[in-house]
Amino acid sequence: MSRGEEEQIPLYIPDAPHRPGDSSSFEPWKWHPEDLKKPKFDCDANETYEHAVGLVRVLDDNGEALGEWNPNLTLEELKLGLEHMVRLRIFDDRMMKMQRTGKLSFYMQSFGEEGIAIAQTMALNNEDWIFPTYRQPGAQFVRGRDMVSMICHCIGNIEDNVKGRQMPVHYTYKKGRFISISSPVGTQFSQAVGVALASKYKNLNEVTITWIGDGASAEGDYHYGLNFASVFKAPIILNVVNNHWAISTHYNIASGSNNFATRGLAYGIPCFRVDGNDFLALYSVTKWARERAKMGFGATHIEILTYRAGAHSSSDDPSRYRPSNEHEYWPGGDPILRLKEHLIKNSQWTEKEQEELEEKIDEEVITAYKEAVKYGDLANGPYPSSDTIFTEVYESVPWHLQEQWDEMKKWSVE
Amino acid sequence: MSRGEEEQIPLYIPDAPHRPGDSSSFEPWKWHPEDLKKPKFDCDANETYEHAVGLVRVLDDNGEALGEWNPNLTLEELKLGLEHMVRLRIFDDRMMKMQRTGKLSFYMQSFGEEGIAIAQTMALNNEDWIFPTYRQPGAQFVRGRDMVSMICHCIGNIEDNVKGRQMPVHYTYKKGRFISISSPVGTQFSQAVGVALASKYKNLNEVTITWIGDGASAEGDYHYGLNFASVFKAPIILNVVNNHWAISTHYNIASGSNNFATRGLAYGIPCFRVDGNDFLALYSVTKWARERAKMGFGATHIEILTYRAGAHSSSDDPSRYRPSNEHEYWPGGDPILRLKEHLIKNSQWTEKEQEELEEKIDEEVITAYKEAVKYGDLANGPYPSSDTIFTEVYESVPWHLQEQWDEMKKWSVE
Amino acid sequence: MVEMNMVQSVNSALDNMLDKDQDVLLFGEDIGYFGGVFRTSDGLQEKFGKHRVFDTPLSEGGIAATAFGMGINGLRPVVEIQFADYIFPAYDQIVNEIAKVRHRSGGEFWCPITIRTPAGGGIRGGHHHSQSPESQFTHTPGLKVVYCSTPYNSKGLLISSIESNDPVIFFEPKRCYRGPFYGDPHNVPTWKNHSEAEVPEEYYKIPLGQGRLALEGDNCTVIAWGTMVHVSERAIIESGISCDLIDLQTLLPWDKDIIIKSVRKTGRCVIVHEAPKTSGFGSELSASIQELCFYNLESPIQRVAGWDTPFPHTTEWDYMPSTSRIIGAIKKTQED
Amino acid sequence: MVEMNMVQSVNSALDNMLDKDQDVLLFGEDIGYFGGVFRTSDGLQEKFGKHRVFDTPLSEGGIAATAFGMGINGLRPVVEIQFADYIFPAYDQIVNEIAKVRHRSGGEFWCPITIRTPAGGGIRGGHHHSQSPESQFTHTPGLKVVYCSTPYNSKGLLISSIESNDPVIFFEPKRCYRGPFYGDPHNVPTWKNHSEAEVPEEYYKIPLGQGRLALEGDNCTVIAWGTMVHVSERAIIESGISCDLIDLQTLLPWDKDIIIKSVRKTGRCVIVHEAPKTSGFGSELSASIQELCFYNLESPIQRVAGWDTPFPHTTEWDYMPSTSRIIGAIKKTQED
Ligand SMILES: Cc1ncc(C[n+]2csc(CCOP(=O)(O)OP(=O)(O)O)c2C)c(N)n1
Ligand SMILES: Cc1ncc(C[n+]2csc(CCOP(=O)(O)OP(=O)(O)O)c2C)c(N)n1
Ligand SMILES: [Mg+2]
Ligand SMILES: [Mg+2]
Repeated sequence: MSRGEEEQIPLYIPDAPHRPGDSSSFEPWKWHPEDLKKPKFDCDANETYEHAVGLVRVLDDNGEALGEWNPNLTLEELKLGLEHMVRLRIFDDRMMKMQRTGKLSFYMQSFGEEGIAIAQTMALNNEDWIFPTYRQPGAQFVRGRDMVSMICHCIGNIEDNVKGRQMPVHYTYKKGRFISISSPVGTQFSQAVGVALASKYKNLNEVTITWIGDGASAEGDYHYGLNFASVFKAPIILNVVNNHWAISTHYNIASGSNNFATRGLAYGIPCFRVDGNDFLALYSVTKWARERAKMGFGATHIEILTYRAGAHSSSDDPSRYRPSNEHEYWPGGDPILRLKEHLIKNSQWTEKEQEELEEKIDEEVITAYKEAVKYGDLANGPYPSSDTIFTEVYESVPWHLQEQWDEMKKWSVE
Repeated sequence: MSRGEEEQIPLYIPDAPHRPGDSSSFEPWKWHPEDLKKPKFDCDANETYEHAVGLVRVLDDNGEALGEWNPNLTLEELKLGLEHMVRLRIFDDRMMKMQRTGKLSFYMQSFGEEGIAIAQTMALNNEDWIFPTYRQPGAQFVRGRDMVSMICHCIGNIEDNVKGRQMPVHYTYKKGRFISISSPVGTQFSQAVGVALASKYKNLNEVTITWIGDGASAEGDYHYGLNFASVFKAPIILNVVNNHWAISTHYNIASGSNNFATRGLAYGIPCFRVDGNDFLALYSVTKWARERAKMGFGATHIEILTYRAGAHSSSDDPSRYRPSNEHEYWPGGDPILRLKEHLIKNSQWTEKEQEELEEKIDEEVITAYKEAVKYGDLANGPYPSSDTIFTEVYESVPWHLQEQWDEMKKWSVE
Repeated sequence: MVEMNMVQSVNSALDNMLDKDQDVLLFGEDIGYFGGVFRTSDGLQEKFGKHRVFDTPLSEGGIAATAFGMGINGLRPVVEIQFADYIFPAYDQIVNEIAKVRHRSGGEFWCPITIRTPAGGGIRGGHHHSQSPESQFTHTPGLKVVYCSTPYNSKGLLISSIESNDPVIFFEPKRCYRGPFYGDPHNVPTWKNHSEAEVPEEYYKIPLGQGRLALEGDNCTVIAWGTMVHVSERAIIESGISCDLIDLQTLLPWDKDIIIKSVRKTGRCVIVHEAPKTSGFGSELSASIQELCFYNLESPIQRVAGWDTPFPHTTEWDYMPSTSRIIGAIKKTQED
Repeated sequence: MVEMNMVQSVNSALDNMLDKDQDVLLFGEDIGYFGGVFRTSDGLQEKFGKHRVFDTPLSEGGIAATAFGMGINGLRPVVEIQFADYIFPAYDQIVNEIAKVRHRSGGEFWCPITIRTPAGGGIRGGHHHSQSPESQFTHTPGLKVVYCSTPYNSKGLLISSIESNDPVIFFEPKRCYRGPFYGDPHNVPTWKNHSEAEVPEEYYKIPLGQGRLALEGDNCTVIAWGTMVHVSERAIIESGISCDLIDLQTLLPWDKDIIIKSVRKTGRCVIVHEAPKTSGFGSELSASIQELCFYNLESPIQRVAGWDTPFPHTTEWDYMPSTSRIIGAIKKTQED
């Protein structure tokens, strides 16, 4: 009996199609950019069945942008998208390196998934709310967050705006309407519906976007989110990022069907599956969903099909549970290369410009990094004062915390 | 703006179509017994789409049994089904009356839904596991539970097999593989998957059946149940009883779509909607699902479409939130009348026999009741000894409970 | 001032706050059209509109999560969990999320939400309509925990809770909705003519974090909350022993001053609660009091609590702390 | 006897039990092919097969519910919650269902399941990879709560837990998986040459409900569990004060005899735990000890605990009880 086959007796336990030592392969994609049309904004959920079992694409295998979903972005927008993706990848690389030297306790990359938060955030307005997981930090670049401040958070120094309280990558950036990331996976998905409903209650023309992983979609919060969004017609974009893995667990343990997009249909929510490494398709579907939400028709559910190219986190070694080069076989390729090649193909960009861009960003990241470590890092301090343990637990400090705070000062380690 | 219409600004809050003072009506059914065929037992979920958006019926509007789903039961089986339904209705009536006199603290009827647990349990084998909610007590009749013992539980006397620990209607009957009912709604739905997987792990040819209400389907347990059942191909029958109401809340607050059956499709589970007041259709769909499960193909998801004809419970007064005669308009009619009329139509039964049956059961219930109250009732005692507070909390009594037990004896009220 | 029972006073607090603050909205299971299974939101949907007061799906986790999102986006939601026993599907959202968001976000986001829930036994509710899970929340920094006991304090405390910028878990002793309960199930009065049932129709507040001296005396300090305030009151009177009775009102943060002052005076202490004894909130109070008043204590602090078993149905009067058990404990503190 | 760290000893317990009892099966997030994020089930799927050791959907509530169903249907599931912080989505299933099913069903159904979970701080885990939520389970009748501290006791206690016919919440101090932790983050030894790292490869049991006297002394009783056992040990040695150190091992039901005997002897007591002080399990112990040993106590019982705040990331060494805080508390008990 080979892996992935059924083991009927005594229990059926699915396994990943490929494990270390196996050679990797994926079914070739049968979907093409021109297959799917744009539904009406007030469509019924069922009218999107084809979009949910198919795949919304714009960039074809040759880097051509085709079909109705082509958002026809300006060159400026395209270059900005490319730049942010490159920025995120180089930023991640640097942070992973620094993690190994102990300047950060921990890190999580977006490797292979850079397009997602960047394209989707670019498709939104600035007043729209972003409720991310740890794999959408890229949205902050779009919203103009200063990289130094992002690094200061990750290395837990005195300029960390969350004051060393959360692990790295658990960003908060209210100014950019980027809501605080939390470790318990899935919780944001249902909370985001509340954010969206509050905007609606206040009669503000804001939309909320949130994401959940293929793994985390098994949590109750996924069901709560879809259900409350559908009952109250929340102006929200509900994304499942299917990157094939939840740490070591393949998505065929996350769901008994190999499609996450259709989950929304039975809630009465239009559903799309989108090529998660296709910047233009991501942008376009998100724009559609935002229009729908703003027009008052409620939520959209999107499965973003991609592959987690990197380790789950800096604590993880994926070669223990999957073929280490598997991401190279992913039919969706690499989001940065695909957008780059599209631009080059259209003579809007050159390899040389790409190199220059990468060098520029490299510089930018190194400069930011150097600036950030001036305020300390995890290996060497200085850290946020231990006083930050006691502040902002409540709006003001109650007596028992005040007593403990005083007590702590007596014993503070140094 | 009339009720049920959209109230766009500032929040969209659906309401029940009819409230007290409104006149009731339902869309006439467009579904007929011969519409739907039986799928193959190993069908894909998608092959049941029509069964999920349609309605499996056997008894047509004239009481004729038609179509592929006709289970062709023997006259004996049909009469037994009718008898159990009548038994349950008369039993419920008596208990409700006794509740008003204080002999029970509380009661919940199955009024209008008698067919569900009775038909479905009759379609199973005796070794199959039943994991009910408070609206499937009727399964116990099928499994041969002594009515006296059921009443003893409800009136909390010294013969209550759960020893006065739970509220009435929270039956346990392990001998009949009827698993203990618990108040937190939904919890049984996910637990039942574990029961089913244990049977499979032990290589026993047992199937598990469970139910959840339209209201409770919004709990996380509903999602867990569907998901674990689908991933591990559990031999289970997962029913949603859509009786239109969760206490005062109409199902259009429970879900943004008006169909619960299709929920299972995206999990890869075949789905059916069935006329919940049609004994034969219930039997037949359940039989199909049991065959599928026993053949190793996994779960089936069934929406049972019905109407809660009675109050939510003895504490409830539905005339405060819905037209009090609404159930009379339900296109599905009454499950007892429909089976009775079918039999009469086929000259297998007479009004007279029905009357005799009802008298017989009336007698039976009164006799059982009289027998049960000999062991006490809630108004007058005797009750299970207060010692039962301390037993069976653990397998054996730990020291702190022993100390408290001794302490209690000092203060016991009498 | 009008006479109100506790259903009416809670309703009045909600009414005042819906009226006063557009950012306040109410939701939960059956609380909209129907007005709640205990009728605490009766009439409010009609008065303020469906968008202010509405039913939700039957999903406590979803209710809490929605409140979280609304709270961090500027609203002040007040949600109902139909019975305190059903708060646990929302436990993760409450203890991991709602409680911590202000801190975790460096103060950028916070959750000014109130979670109301009827708690406690005495209504033949069995395992799952009787629990009093306050101590399962007092261990979580970032939450405030309130437990009212009378029409007067329920309204004043609820308004303070709604106005608090911290999340509050607000327990209402369902046994006392329609009358105080003095431990005798055969003789249950209404709130009629009770001094604590005189309630202003207008907005007023009772500050969080403050206990209330319900009786004054010299020889023992009895601390209770919820229904047990009334049972303790009766027990004290019957005992003939002169006691302070502290109605704690807020459990987190609790009123240290009122307790210390009293225990220093009396030197003896009894804590009464319905929830199981082990790890009940009585254990925290007892541990703290012995830390703070060790040299004042003349006898061991006594805890009178629910047994460490599930809450029973028919035998609930053997489970809930009775006047005789409380009297026994008070007397015990007087020994030696 | 071989030398094992705590990952290996837990693995060995699971291995023995999978071997001994066909009804035992293991599941949880990432525990199958991969062997768990802390590697505690490493190699077990390969050895026993996918149907004995397998991955589940990422759903703690679903895991607990599935275990419930398997448990009442005759199996003996052992499930892992990846971090104790993530046990809360399963809280309803645990406290309302698993804990109560034996009682509610009149003894007809019961749940012999073990829920293992790595708990506690010291690994830079921040709010949600550091919590130690034991007291959120000790309030629930029907559960047993175990907290191991060494390779030797983790194996013996885990085997007893799996064989228990009651549901057990089994906390493993993740900080000590690979070595004891003495409070100094700059100097973290492995289990090498530690006497408690001598572990039989074969099946053995340590009874639930019994504490372990880790150090013997005269002047103070220090009670701890998990990582704090080791920090307390170091603190006691550094303090120069002769103390009993009780490693509680089981928190529910806890070992009354060992504690009473010790406190009667020493007259002084310090309780140490990582979880926040308020309503931590230390409060239950303190309250009970003062009830049981009031006339033996020479000074107030001290609690050294985590602060009543979320668990921090960069400043965790200011949060977790340190040797100096413990020494301070021990000294305080010696005053007067
Ligand atoms: C409630 C909860 N359970 C478990 C974990 C531990 N954990 C962190 S990430 C992760 C896997 C998440 O996988 P997925 O949702 O697919 O997101 P991805 O990492 O692939 O982006 C797990 C199990 C957690 N953080 N929260
Ligand atoms: C977790 C939980 N929340 C709330 C309740 C209170 N409650 C009991 S029954 C009920 C309505 C259930 O409606 P539905 O699921 O449709 O079942 P039905 O009563 O219609 O059979 C509610 C809200 C409960 N028992 N458990
Ligand atoms: Mg993933
Ligand atoms: Mg219903």
